[in-house]
Amino acid sequence: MDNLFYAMIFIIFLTGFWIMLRQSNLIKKIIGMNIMESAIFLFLVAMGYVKEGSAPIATEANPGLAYVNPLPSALVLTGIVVSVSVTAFALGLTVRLYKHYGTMDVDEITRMRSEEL
Amino acid sequence: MMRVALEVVTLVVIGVLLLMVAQEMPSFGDPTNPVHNEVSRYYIENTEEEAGVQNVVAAIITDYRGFDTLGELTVLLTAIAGLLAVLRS
Amino acid sequence: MSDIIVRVVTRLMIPYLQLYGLYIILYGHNSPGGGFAGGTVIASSLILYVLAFGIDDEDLRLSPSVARIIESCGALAYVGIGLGGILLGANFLSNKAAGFPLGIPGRVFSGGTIVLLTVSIGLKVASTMITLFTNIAEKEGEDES
Amino acid sequence: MITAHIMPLTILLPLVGAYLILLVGSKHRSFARNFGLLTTGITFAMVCYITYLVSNQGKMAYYLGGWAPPLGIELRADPITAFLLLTFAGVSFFVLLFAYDILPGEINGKVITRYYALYLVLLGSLLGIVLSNDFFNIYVFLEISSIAAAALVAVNGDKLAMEASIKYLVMSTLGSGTVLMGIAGLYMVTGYLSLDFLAGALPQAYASHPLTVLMTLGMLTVGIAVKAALFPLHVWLPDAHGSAPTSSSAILSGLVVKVYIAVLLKLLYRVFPLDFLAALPLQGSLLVMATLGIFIGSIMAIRQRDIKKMLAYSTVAQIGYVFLGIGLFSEKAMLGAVYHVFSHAVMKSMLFLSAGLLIKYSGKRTIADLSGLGRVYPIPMIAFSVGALSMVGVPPLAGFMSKWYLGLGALEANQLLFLLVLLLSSLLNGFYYMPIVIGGFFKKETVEIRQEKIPLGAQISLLVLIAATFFFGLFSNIPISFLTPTVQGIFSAFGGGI
Amino acid sequence: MTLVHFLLLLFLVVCAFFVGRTKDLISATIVFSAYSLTMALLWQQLASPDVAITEAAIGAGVTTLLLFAAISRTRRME
Repeated sequence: MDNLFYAMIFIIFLTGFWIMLRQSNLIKKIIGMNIMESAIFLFLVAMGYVKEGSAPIATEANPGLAYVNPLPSALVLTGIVVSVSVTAFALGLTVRLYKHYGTMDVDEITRMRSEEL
Repeated sequence: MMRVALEVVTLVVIGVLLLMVAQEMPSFGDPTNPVHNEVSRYYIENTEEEAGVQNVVAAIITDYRGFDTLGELTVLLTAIAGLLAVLRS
Repeated sequence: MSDIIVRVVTRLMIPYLQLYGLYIILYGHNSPGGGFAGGTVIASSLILYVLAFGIDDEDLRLSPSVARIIESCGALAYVGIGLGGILLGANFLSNKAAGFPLGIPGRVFSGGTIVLLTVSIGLKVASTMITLFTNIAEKEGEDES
Repeated sequence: MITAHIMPLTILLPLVGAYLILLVGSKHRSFARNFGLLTTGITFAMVCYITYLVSNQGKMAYYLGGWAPPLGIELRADPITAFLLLTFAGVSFFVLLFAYDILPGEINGKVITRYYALYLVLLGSLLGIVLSNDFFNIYVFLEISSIAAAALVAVNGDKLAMEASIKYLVMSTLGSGTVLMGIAGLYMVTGYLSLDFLAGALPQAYASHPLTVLMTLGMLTVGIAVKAALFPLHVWLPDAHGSAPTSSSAILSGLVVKVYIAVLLKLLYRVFPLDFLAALPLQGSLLVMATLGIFIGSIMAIRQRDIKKMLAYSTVAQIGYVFLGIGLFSEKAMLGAVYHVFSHAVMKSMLFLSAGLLIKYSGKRTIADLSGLGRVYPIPMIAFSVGALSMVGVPPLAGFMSKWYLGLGALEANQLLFLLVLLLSSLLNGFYYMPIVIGGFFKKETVEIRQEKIPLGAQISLLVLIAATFFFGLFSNIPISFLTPTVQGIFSAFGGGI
Repeated sequence: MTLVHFLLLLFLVVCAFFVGRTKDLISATIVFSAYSLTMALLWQQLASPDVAITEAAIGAGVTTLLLFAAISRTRRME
């Protein structure tokens, strides 16, 4: 029953995946990407959790209690910055595409392109 | 319509598979999980002595795994260079 | 964007936000925080300033050339500190093994290279976030940097 | 001092070069051009030195920050790694040499310095992926490479290129998200991120959590297949590689797709034991997808009228060969796959570069309009022809040797069907490459051709690539004998293969 | 897994679904911001304050700002 936590993370992950794959609006795709990635980060942090554990900082120690695993937190910090970089770059591209095509809808852009050719 | 149905079916199948996997994963919050092995214990026990700081996570990102952080700074720089290249072209 | 309340509140808040950002960076190795979070807080205080006092005003913005220098120098400083490890006879990015003084855990200047690396990360992240925001938000990007 | 720290310095050099180019700013274009070329040149020299060291010592390891593997990040070089490094650094150096005078005519002058910075970052990340022995570090470099590659496609400012770029970015982020989920799953059941420790802990993890391990294997394979454009997941590739600037197309098609294959090689042969993989349907599905990719890629390439699109579809087919070699799980096929990574990198970058020159001088992108260009511009047309013949698999060229080893591997694995696949696909390759070669030399011009002098750097780089295609076809025993012991080691560790 | 965890996760799932359903990009962004803040809370609950602070600053702060900036330069409705 405790693993319901992971199950719900997978649901969030799949939702993000679905938004990213199926929504044709680019901004939506980008939000979906962020949702998907933060679900993965939550998965990483959740696997490092120890019941009633304390944060891996010496000053926050609770005598008698275990620390949670610090490594996933460190990985997630890296991952968050990576995902914000990808987001920024993708948004820049979206803004430029909007300027050229007047729409942010990928399907519409593809249609306009095939008409041009 | 067919396409939507196909997508929903695919998503549900993948979802059910993932839920089955979730059932089998090491249980949540259990201190005997394979993740809590000698590596994480080593970090927790030796950080103050080997890195001289109290926050273990900070020691990991800047000392034990500092190379990842260099990669991360490079990602930020790449994002800026790419964004400016795209916006200014 | 000419709301007086917004401007006054912004002017009141910004010093505290920046102080908080600095605190997060400098105490990141002893309490929760670090270069990324602190840099972002500082960046968001400056973004707030730009938002409240006019996004199209060139004088208010962090100048692109300054931002560019901070960004590159942040990354170069990181590499430079790492190369310091090699020069001192240990491996790249070494800390204790290269003989950097660790100090007493809990102080601001403890942890050898860790505090220096955190500061360089914080500077770089702050200027990067500002540049990303202004470039996406501004109307036309024509200035050559 | 250099010898001991050569591996991190090789990754750092292009990255630091990129930081410096960005620091100097976009007003100093000639600085960026010269400095970028110099940096890649030195990187190439350092990689040659790494290869020399590896050929003497066999293996090299470096602990970043002095922390040994389960704690810190390890860099590792063995003969296969060194061979891939040599391919990546060498090809990217010659592509940049080619671009020295060509690029300013192709993209907006304002973005040239950023183009060079992105190119160097991409090179650094490729070297990082190949050298790193830590799974999360590989992920970070994967992300750097996907942002830099997408930016290199879009840098043109052309709206087709931008559309291709965002598609590419979305697909490759989906791919790397899936890869990260796989890495997280592996970390969950083993508690390690270092490849060697993962491999050691995996059998026990499989015993206690079989489904989780299978899920991670599936996610990693699918994620890498998206990024490497394995057949049903290749949809982003033709647009991205077809609409990028010449030098970007060359490096993207020649190198970036291959680096993900390097990750797959690490995963399949270093982490997951072979006897474990053989029990799964992975081999069958890899082979089916590879075969389908070879045929459908070739058929799509035949139907294209735009030459760069045609070359891009040809990449889809050639990626199929590499996956075929990986999927056969035999010693010779593995050699063939690694050798094909190299020979395809050289051939495809040569094809894209010469096609770029021909497009520049004829002003047309369609295949029919390239007729007769060979008489006016012999060097690019000869380079194109050598690349095309090598793709088809004509004997003394490098492309023949990789197909030869793939064929031997198919024999070794008793999969005679795949010999037929190789022969048939060579025929298909001939169908779309030969008309261009013949037309280029023997047909009359259909368009007015500009008479211009080909820049010296472009000539040198094309000649070097032609020479490499001949050299590594005639003297393939040198790299093969360099690689064989490692490959044998991989297979003998698991009871001599399948 | 406690009740707090469950409720926060449920909220995350609802937010993610809502982002997929809505046509208005501004509200999608606001919901995403709420999603990020909830995520930060959940990370605090999982005893990773470093990640929580960073997510609150980067995920809920800067990413939302970037999204708003991009929407202000394009258009609001899908």
